[in-house]
Amino acid sequence: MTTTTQILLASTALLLLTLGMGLARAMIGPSLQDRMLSVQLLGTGGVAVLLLLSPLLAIPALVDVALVLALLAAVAAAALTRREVDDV
Amino acid sequence: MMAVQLWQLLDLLLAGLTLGLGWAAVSGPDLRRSVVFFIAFGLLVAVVWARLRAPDLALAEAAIGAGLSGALLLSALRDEPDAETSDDVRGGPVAALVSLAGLALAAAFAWVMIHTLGAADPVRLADQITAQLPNSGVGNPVTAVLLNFRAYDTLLELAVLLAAVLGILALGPARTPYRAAGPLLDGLIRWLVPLLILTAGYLLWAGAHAPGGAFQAGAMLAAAAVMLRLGGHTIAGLPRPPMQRILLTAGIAAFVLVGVITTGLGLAFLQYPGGWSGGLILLIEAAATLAIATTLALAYIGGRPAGWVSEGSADTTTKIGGRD
Amino acid sequence: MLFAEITYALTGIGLFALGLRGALLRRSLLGRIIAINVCGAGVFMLFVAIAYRGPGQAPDALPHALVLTGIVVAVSATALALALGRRLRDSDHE
Amino acid sequence: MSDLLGILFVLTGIAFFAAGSIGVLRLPDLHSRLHALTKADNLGLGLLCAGLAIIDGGALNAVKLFLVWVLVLAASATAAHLIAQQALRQADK
Amino acid sequence: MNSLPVWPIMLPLGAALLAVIWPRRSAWIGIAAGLATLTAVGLLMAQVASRGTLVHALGGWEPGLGIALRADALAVALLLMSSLVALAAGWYATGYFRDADRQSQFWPIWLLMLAALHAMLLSADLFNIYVTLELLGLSAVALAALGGGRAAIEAALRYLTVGLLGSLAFLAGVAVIYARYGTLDMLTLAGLIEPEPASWLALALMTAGLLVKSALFPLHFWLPPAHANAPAPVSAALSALVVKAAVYLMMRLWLDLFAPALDPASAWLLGLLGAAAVLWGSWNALRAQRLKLLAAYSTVAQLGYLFIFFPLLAALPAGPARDTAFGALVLMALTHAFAKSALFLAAGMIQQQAGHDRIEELGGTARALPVTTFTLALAGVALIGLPPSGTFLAKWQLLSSAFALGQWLWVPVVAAGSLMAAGYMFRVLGFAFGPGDGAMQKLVDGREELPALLLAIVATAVLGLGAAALWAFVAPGALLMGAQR
Repeated sequence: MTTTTQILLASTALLLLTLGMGLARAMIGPSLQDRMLSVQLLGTGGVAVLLLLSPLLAIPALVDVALVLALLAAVAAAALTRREVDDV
Repeated sequence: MMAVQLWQLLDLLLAGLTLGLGWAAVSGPDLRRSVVFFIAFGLLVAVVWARLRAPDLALAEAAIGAGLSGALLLSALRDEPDAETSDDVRGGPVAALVSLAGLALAAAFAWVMIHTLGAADPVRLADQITAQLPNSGVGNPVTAVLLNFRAYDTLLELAVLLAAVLGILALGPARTPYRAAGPLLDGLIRWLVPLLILTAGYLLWAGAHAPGGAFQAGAMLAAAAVMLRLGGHTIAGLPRPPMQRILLTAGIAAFVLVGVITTGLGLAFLQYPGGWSGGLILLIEAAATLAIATTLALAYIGGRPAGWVSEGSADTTTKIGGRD
Repeated sequence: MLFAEITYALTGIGLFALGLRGALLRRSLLGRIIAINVCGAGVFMLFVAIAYRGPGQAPDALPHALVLTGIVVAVSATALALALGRRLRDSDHE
Repeated sequence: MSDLLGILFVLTGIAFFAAGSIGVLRLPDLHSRLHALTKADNLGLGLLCAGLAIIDGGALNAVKLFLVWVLVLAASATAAHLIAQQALRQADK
Repeated sequence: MNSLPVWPIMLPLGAALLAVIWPRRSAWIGIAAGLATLTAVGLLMAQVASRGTLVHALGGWEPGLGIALRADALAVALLLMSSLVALAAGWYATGYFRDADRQSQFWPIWLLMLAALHAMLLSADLFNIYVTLELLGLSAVALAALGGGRAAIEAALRYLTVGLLGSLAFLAGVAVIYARYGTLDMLTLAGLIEPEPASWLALALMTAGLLVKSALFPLHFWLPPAHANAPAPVSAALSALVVKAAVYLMMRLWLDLFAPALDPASAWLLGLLGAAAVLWGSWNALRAQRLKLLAAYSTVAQLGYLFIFFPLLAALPAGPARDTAFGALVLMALTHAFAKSALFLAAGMIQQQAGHDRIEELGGTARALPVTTFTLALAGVALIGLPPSGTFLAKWQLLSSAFALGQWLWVPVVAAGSLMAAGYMFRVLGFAFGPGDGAMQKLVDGREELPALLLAIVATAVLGLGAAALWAFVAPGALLMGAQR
């Protein structure tokens, strides 16, 4: 276990802590957009955690998982905000 | 030593965060909060799968959670005018009783699992799978289980998908489509959709030897369909209904055909003849990918697309079987 | 007994119980569906925790395959439930 | 030596994430929160990707990491735009 | 390798695909598939009768790594029941759904349900059983919702959410089993399961899930609305077959797989719940205002009888007495399946002709629909348990086992349940034979009444008179996998 690994490990823990803090906004709201904002943050953060875990666990495929998450990062926001044809 | 403790800290953080998000998603009463927390919960669960060395599951969870199921739930939320209702959660003595029972169940369950995992031999079927992997035709053990050792489970799982979508189609016409996208979103969709299709192809091909496979690929294609529909494409890029019907059945059809042929050869049902395993698995997976994508896309559309029923009959939800 | 295995197994059990409680106590369909999904995620986590065999060890692939099947089933059921809910709402407005 | 540089990038990235989280939590209105979020997490992820690429040293991995960053950048910009637009729409009503 | 066990599953499954692709021909495809499935079941039955239990290792892999299908006498007897009832109800459905689009929606889901039932009956793998439970549950919900009305959708939705929780509880039990014993194959497990907390927890979780699905009191609340508001052929299959599948799994778990780990007294819990179900279901059937609701509550009661057998079977030592009681349980389940499907089909016929199924306004039915009224009477004979129906013999056996074991409690329950059944069936027939306002149209095509009549005749006469043959077929298999220890 090298120092680099240990630092990366600690960084991952720190990142999780940070993301947990950001999620408080999802709890407070008040608007749906505010809540969605913190999900967006968690999405980016999740990508970061996966990228960090990939070398830590020696599973290269986790970068692919991050790639998939990145590709889909806009879907939820689009689903939330798009208007249907007959919306006023 | 230090690293072990860091891992434990990480596990505790991740587990605690997952539990917290799960709790926030199930405890009401605000439905909008529940949906948002559930989407966040899905993201975190994908991280947990990664942490537990299950990249196949992390891929599936990321593809389905961030793509289809988030979009599905947000569409459903749109239909809830009273999403902030305050009486969504039962209270009083019933609630207390249920909570207490839940706590007791969790405690008993936890006690048994701690003892079981402490005492049981952790090898289980893992060694058998490793030993037979070279005979399975693929290098990824999860794909080997899904498409060879327990291919029959996967066959029935595709039938579950089909049953659900047939039920949805029988309920009524599709949801109202979305307005055409503005320039920014339209631009994103224009290059995102081809990229999603490309990724699906990559995951399908990679599944034989690395994490990936039919379901992950199908979910990516379905996500492309979701994006198209959100951008104003009414039938989400699907072909015409007669082709939709064929695509819906493609996965099961491939399985059943291969199975019938192997029994005809005197082998067991779905016992791939020697040397053919890899090719047959890829064939079945390709058909399953298309079937899964079509099924999920139709499920997202939420009902019969135009032209699904025969010409000449009005597409309304007819009442039959006498009056209520 | 591995720390990660037991931690996530207990998390799974916790989610299972939380989801069960939510499914029994919530009145709205959407709330119940979310609770059922959380409950399912708990059971899946239990399976994946059982499959974990330690750092550097290849995990047991069987539970992973089972969970993948379970995820597909859960998505199918969720989509069907939401479609039924929408139909119910439509029939209220008719 | 390259590890050290990589770690420096990663840690700076994490710091940006932390700033983003704090911004999302503490800033007074949706638009400023959106602003904080997009700036912070895009920069944070970019630095983190760069750091990991340096530590790993592989070219293919570096390309993948760069791709992830670009994708998140595009998605995040679109998402922020959509959310802001909807908020404006609802404010008009 | 003998591939016969595969066909009762793959024929309806393959036909479901054809029915999706050719919606215009779906009814033909469905009936042809029903006949083919029945033929396959007949061949399988002949094989099992001559050679004993058949095992098919799917994919050619050793069970454990792979999944095995296992056809023993019990499974095959229930397969025969399900393929016969499904064929009759399907035949009836061709006339019931007048709208071509409804036909094309009904058939593929119906065939998937049939495939799920048969897959569950034949499966020897715990996780595979979970998948079949979900397939059965989802297809049953989709069918129940075909009624289209508000009540039907609402009932289907409750059926779905409750069923999903049940499946998840079952799956949690499967996880415990895998964690402790490292395999999912039931044949392997039969030699492994020990009396210890892990087994008990797993059984408790799986039982909770299955009790929800088999609608045992007090977890029956979802059944009456779902079964009463579905289209008649669907109600028939739900009441006759789908709940029965969960009872079948309970038999496998309690009387077979987990039997070595259990104190016989623990089965009393199931018996007591069964007794409560008999009383509560019968009482509500007596008070029901609608014929289909009456039939649904009667299902709650009749399922109760099946669970009363559990403490008796658990207490009986292996031997002829236990085999006889086991045969009686199977006979009871089979008779109920035929009688109840006949009752639902007849009720559907009345509902379509009269436009309603309110019991007190059934006057004139006997004149307008004589064959259907006769069907009601025959189904009543079987539900009450009058001779020569199979129920009569089964209840007789139940009572004699209860006397022999000194479990007196069940005697008054069975007596009260039978009396109340007589009450609700005679109430229906009384109104049906009464004078009517003549609003009911006389049926033009008498063939539509035939499937229900045939089912009722099987319930009342064939199973009663042929009981000895059934007993001889099923009884030697009464001790199932556990016998291999």
